[in-house]
Amino acid sequence: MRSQVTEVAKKLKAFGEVYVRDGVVKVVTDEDRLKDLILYMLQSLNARLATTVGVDTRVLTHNYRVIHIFSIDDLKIYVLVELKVPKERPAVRSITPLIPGADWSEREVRDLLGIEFKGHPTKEYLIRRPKLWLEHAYPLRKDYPHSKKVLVPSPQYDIEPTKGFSVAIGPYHPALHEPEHFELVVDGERIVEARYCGFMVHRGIEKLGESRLDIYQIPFIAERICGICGFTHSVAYTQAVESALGIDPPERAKYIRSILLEIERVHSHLLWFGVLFHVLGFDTGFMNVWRIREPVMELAELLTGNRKTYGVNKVGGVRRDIDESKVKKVKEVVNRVRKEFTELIDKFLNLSEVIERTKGVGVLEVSDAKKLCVVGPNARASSIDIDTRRDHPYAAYPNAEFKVPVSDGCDVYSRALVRRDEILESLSIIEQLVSDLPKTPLSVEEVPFKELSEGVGATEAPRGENVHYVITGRSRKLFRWRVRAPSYANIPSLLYMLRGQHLADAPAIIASIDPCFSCTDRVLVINLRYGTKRYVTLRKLRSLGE
Amino acid sequence: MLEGALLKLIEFLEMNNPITLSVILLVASLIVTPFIRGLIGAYISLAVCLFTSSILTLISLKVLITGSVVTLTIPLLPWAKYYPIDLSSVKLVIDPLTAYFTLLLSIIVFASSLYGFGYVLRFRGKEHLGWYGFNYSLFFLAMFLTLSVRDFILFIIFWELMTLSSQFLVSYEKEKPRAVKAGIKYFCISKFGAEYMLIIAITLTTLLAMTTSFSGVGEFLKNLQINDPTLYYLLTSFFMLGLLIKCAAVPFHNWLPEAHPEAPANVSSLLSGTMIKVPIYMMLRLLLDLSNPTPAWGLAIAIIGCVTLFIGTMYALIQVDSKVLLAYHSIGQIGYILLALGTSIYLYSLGNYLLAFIALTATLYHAINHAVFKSLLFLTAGSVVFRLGTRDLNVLGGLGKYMPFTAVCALIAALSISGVPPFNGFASKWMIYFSTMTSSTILSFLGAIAMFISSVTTASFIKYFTTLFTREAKVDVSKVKEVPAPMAIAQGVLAILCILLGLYPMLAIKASKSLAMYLGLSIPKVISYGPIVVTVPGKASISLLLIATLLVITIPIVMAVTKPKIVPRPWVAGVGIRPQHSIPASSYYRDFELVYYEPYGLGRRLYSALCVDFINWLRRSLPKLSLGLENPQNSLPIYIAIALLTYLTIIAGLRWW
Amino acid sequence: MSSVGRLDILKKALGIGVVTRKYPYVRVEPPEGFRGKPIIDPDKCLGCGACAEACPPKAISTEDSQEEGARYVKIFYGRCIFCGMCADVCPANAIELSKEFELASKERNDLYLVIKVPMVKCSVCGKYFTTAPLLLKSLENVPEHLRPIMTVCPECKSKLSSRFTSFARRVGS
Amino acid sequence: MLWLRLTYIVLNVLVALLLAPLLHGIERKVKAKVQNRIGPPILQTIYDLSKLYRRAPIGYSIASWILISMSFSYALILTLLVPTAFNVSLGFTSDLVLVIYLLTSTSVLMALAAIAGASPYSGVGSSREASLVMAIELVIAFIIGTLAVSYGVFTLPKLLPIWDLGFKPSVLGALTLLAILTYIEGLRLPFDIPEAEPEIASGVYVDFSGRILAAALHTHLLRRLLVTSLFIDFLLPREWFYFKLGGYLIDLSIVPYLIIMVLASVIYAVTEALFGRYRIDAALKLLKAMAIMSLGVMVLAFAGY
Repeated sequence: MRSQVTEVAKKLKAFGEVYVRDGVVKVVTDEDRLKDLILYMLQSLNARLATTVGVDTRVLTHNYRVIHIFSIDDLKIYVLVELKVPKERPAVRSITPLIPGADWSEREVRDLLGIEFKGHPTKEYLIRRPKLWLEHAYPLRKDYPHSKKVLVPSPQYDIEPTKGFSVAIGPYHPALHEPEHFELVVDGERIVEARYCGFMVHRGIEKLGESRLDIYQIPFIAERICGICGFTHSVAYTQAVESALGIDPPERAKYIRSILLEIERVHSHLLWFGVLFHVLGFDTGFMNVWRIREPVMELAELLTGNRKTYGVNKVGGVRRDIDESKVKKVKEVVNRVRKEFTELIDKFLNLSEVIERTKGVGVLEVSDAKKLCVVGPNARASSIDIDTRRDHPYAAYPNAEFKVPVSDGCDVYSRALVRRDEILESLSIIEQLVSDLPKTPLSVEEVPFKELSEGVGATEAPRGENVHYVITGRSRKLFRWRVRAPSYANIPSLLYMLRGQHLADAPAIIASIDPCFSCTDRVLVINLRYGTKRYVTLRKLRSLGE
Repeated sequence: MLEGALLKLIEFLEMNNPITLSVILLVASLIVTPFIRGLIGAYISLAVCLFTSSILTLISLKVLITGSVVTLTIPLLPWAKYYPIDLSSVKLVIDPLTAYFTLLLSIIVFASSLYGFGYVLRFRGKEHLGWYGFNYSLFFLAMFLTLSVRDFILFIIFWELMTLSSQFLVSYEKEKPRAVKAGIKYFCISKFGAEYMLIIAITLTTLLAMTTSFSGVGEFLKNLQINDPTLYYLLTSFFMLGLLIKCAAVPFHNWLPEAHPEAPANVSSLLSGTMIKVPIYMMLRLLLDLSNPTPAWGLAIAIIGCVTLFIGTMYALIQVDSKVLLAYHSIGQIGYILLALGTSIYLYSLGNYLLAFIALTATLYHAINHAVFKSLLFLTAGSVVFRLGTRDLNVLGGLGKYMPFTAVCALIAALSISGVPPFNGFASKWMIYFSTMTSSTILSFLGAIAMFISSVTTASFIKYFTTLFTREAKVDVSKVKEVPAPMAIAQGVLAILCILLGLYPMLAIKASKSLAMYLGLSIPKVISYGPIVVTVPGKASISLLLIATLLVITIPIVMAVTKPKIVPRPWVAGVGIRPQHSIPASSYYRDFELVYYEPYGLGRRLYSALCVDFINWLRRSLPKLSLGLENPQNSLPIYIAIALLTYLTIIAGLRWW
Repeated sequence: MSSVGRLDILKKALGIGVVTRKYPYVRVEPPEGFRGKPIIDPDKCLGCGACAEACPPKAISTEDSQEEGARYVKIFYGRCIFCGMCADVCPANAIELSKEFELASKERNDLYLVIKVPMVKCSVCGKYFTTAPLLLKSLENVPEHLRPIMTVCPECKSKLSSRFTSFARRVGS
Repeated sequence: MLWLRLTYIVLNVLVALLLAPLLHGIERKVKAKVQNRIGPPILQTIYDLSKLYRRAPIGYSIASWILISMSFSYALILTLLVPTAFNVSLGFTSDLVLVIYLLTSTSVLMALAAIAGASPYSGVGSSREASLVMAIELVIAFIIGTLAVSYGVFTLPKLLPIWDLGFKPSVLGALTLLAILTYIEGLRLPFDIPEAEPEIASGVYVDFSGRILAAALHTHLLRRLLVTSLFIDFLLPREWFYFKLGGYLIDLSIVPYLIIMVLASVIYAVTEALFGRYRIDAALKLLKAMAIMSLGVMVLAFAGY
């Protein structure tokens, strides 16, 4: 494996300077060689775009940087493709024509840093609201203070008239538990076209992490990126920082992280099943699944002190131990949950109306899934066999045995099946890890600090691959912190799934990717409930792919 | 000389009853109007029609109530008296059957003419309004005369005139290609389908019977029924084919949804409300008066009626054009009338007089109910066209706020046609269900289908009403005002009739009693009808007056309890309501359409098999004729030419014989 | 198949019985180690401000009042994320995360916990400069002869020391 | 005797008005039990309605106000025509077809009122409701056809209970189908497609508030009650429960009626808890199959069985 990596690194030298660190290969290239590099990676290395990061490094090197992060799952490495962008009239070549999945992240960089992407197929903003944003307000630039708002006061949320009969799902809708707006153009009850407008909740977490917080405080804030899978963000962040600082946390800490991550996955998937059944109108299923979930929540409370937002993670280790009595309790709960879950879930999934409303519904073709770089159960249900736990081993996962469930149904039903199997796998992982916890300290004694060092941390969140990228700054602070939540990669695929479906199935389809809108919307510095919307139309998305 | 003529005229008027006056006035308006291009041209004719229809309403009511038969002879062409055709005078007989249909006709003409005073303003400066008036008067006159003559040759001539005048009215807006096309299609089907079939039937019958009078033919047919049923069925088949085509029974319905919507609104209401009832009148005349009821015809008509109501209404469900939707419902409702008629004939022939009589009542009742609510619906659709110029239900909406009176009228009409108690549609439909379902014959199934179709009608009118009046419009409607007074009054009159006819079913029952008496059919003694309750003792009874009274008491109470505060515009999912949020007519019931797809496939197949080829063939072979027909100015010579042609054909045929 | 499944579900449901609780009327006891509302023990608090430094959401703040001669340590629970960093860093173990979690309130003021810690005056300039418990605590670790200088505020100390340094330099030269 | 009759009629209306939300409360409780929840108190729906009746509605459309009032009035009139607690009705107009039409009218007026609210959800909901009404009506038409063919009678007091007229296999079939229809008419899961909360945000009710919402919900509940009552009336031999007391005829059939209604509610609630929501096309397909079955029943009746 290692030799393969060095070989690839050698090959990549043709495209620019190459730096290799454990699990991360960095290529500093330029615009002219970019296209060839991307094509090479796509064709020969089977690379998958994770995200694009823009960094304002004007204070350091008088330019901006754009970093495309690729995951090469076969080699278990991340490849960072770095481009330098001139300070005056910042612009760089877009890779969206080659990888449609880069659409959102490139536009985000454009909106928040003011870096133009040449050849990007759409001029529409993703996050910025024209007329409602202050001119030249690029909140992720270093000279923009974190406390300054970018919106002009009292914007009105309204939508542009469109052709056809449209049904709005969101921003306020019983099927969505967060403010997002899907506009479905409907004929009869068939969805002809879907539009999406997101980025309505803005907490400015990235900017906050780069300005006010130090690296020890961020794990707790990172945990609050998401209300369901917060711990995975916390772990991804600490892993990124640890990688940047060259720390290896003690084994026991890694085990505890893994156990808690799996507990989080179990409760998240159970929650998802509940939501799915509720959306399908099958409230008994919803109640039962949540009843089964309750011991998991109580277990988390016992192990960490809270049902959610565990707060046990810190740079260099964890804060809380799992003692013998707790181990016993964990085993007990795992057995109980497994028993009840296996007893009921197949009965629920075999109900005629559940099958009818999930099988063949919300199909995401394999080619579309690849093109859009979707992750997690969403990808695995479209027979893309990726799982960060296996492909980029972290925490204690190398010490556990587990299967990665994959299904080729491409529909809502397969997503349910994948999640069902994942719950069982997770329970087995918890059982394995908890029974041989190594006896080491909980965290490293001393955390050394390195300036301007970068690191990538990735975890497999319940919804898919979760990538954090950090560059350390001075005095125990971060220079850049970039979060790519899994839903960010998955939401664009919804527009493909919704087309041609029945309006009644739209909530189930939207729910099927388990979208976490607050994860996706984490970036901005504004805190206003309304803004105008920008659409990502399906036609536009398709045009990216052609 | 002149003085003498004038004296003679006055003498004539004094001697004869007001019917003659009506006819003379209508003929006079025919002479005057073609020469007046402006508004006056139309107004003269509308005023005359208004006046004469009031007179005819009173006369026919009198005939219905007293049961007496009014007869009068109008001298026509003293020299045209060749055997067997006698055109020296026109003999008009107003018996209860004629009177009933004349009543129906004149009520609708009254409302339509009143409505016309406002509606023709639409054509001011654009069209030759004199020709409109001419055709309108002629249409009315022809329908009246068709109903009241007792001679087959005259019948066919007036029938011709009815078709021709209505054809010119259909394509009156001659710059609209759709209207012209619809007119031609209508003409072709009527002419080559209905009329020629009738001409063949009449020629054969009169030749065989050696007489052209109704009574003579009646005797002949009754004899034939006993002696040579095959010939009887052959002759009546020709008649029935012609009549069914004219009343747009499936599978000959295809012309109607194209022709009726294209006419000016008040003419549409005449076409759908009254003209398609004329064949029903003739069927009653032919099968109950001129011959004895036969089970074969009864069953055939009932089945055709059921198919018609099924196909017509199922197709109405998917329409997105206000007047086309209504036109399809005309087919559907004609189906109801045919079903009732067929049931009546069938059950009379079987001897089940109780249910047969109820079915006969239902026939007459539903005929007038349909005339009233369908006319009203066409008038309300016309009011929207009058204000907004469009019939597209996908874009219209929100007019209830700006045209509240029209909206209320449309709601009443929609509830009536849907059969929501206590409106009139329910009463007649109830009679249909009762007479068919409890007969325990094959008709029971037809009744059940009719009952289902009633709910399809309802759904269709939910669409009609809401897309016009309540949900948000996609066009700017904020400047729309209520229609002018004459139009509003006309709508109001019909709306009140919708309610009264439901609450007071005695009219239909009286009419059918006197009709049954006139026809010599037995009136079952076991039936008693109270003034407000329709009762079949021990079997079924409804009192819509009671329901209405209760509603009148409860609705205001409930409304008072739930009185809302009106606040600004609503919102959906956090944003203001936008035009794109209002559900277009095409999106209603799409899934129902997909699941209950059979009738649509069936209808298409029937249509392509029976109609398309024929129509195309006609269109191809008649390009020159159609060119002439596009221009109303050419109408008079063409009338005369075609009437003479028909006339000469018959005479030549007879002479040759 | 599916109807059998339905009956099984029904049977199962009836077997389990009711699992919900009438929550606000029936108390819920959180387990050991629960991280609830952080409470500062006013007797133990030194007023050092370490918690305010460490608090990720900046829910804890300190404020000195020269008029009253006291330092106020404030927790605003509206911001608190219950991470427990304050308890971890507190040198006096004065902060404890209680089991209380029902913090909803109609009054914003209910969400503040304010601790008043007395301060001591600088023996030179007479300004309040540090809290009494903190001074006492640090005095324990200071040799007897140096203790008087601990009652001098940092500004006066630097003034003094600069005077001392210049004196020493003069002596040295 | 007239005053006694009138008392019964007034009592019927009052009992129906109260019983409808009460039964809903029972259904909620039972449903909660199946879902392992404590559930709301049995009177919860009555509390909800009484609270809503006290709230001033915020309305946009006068049309929906008028139409909802009409819908509620139709439901009220139905309580006079369908024997509920006591076996009295305005017999001279209590006709099977009339009752069915009045029932349909409440749905129709509700659908009309809903679209007037201008929200796309209510538009879709109304469209679904009307589609269901059509599909249900086809089944009902054949059921009525079966009864008409078998007995030749439309008057309800004559038809109720069905035992008096002689029993036939086809009537059994028709009543079985009617039993299923009472469930579907009530728009319970899996047929609550017109309101489908997670899909179209309560569909037909989305634009109503306060008293208007209360009236709309009350109409809906009354309709449920009436449909079930109608079915029960077909089977319940009420004469068994008549007692003579001092020359007055005391109708105690309210006792078995209430017991059966509560039992029916329990069965409905358990059934409802075990189903997810159908998509509208699936529901229509199911109703189409039922229509074919009911046609078969009618053919059976026609054949004399």
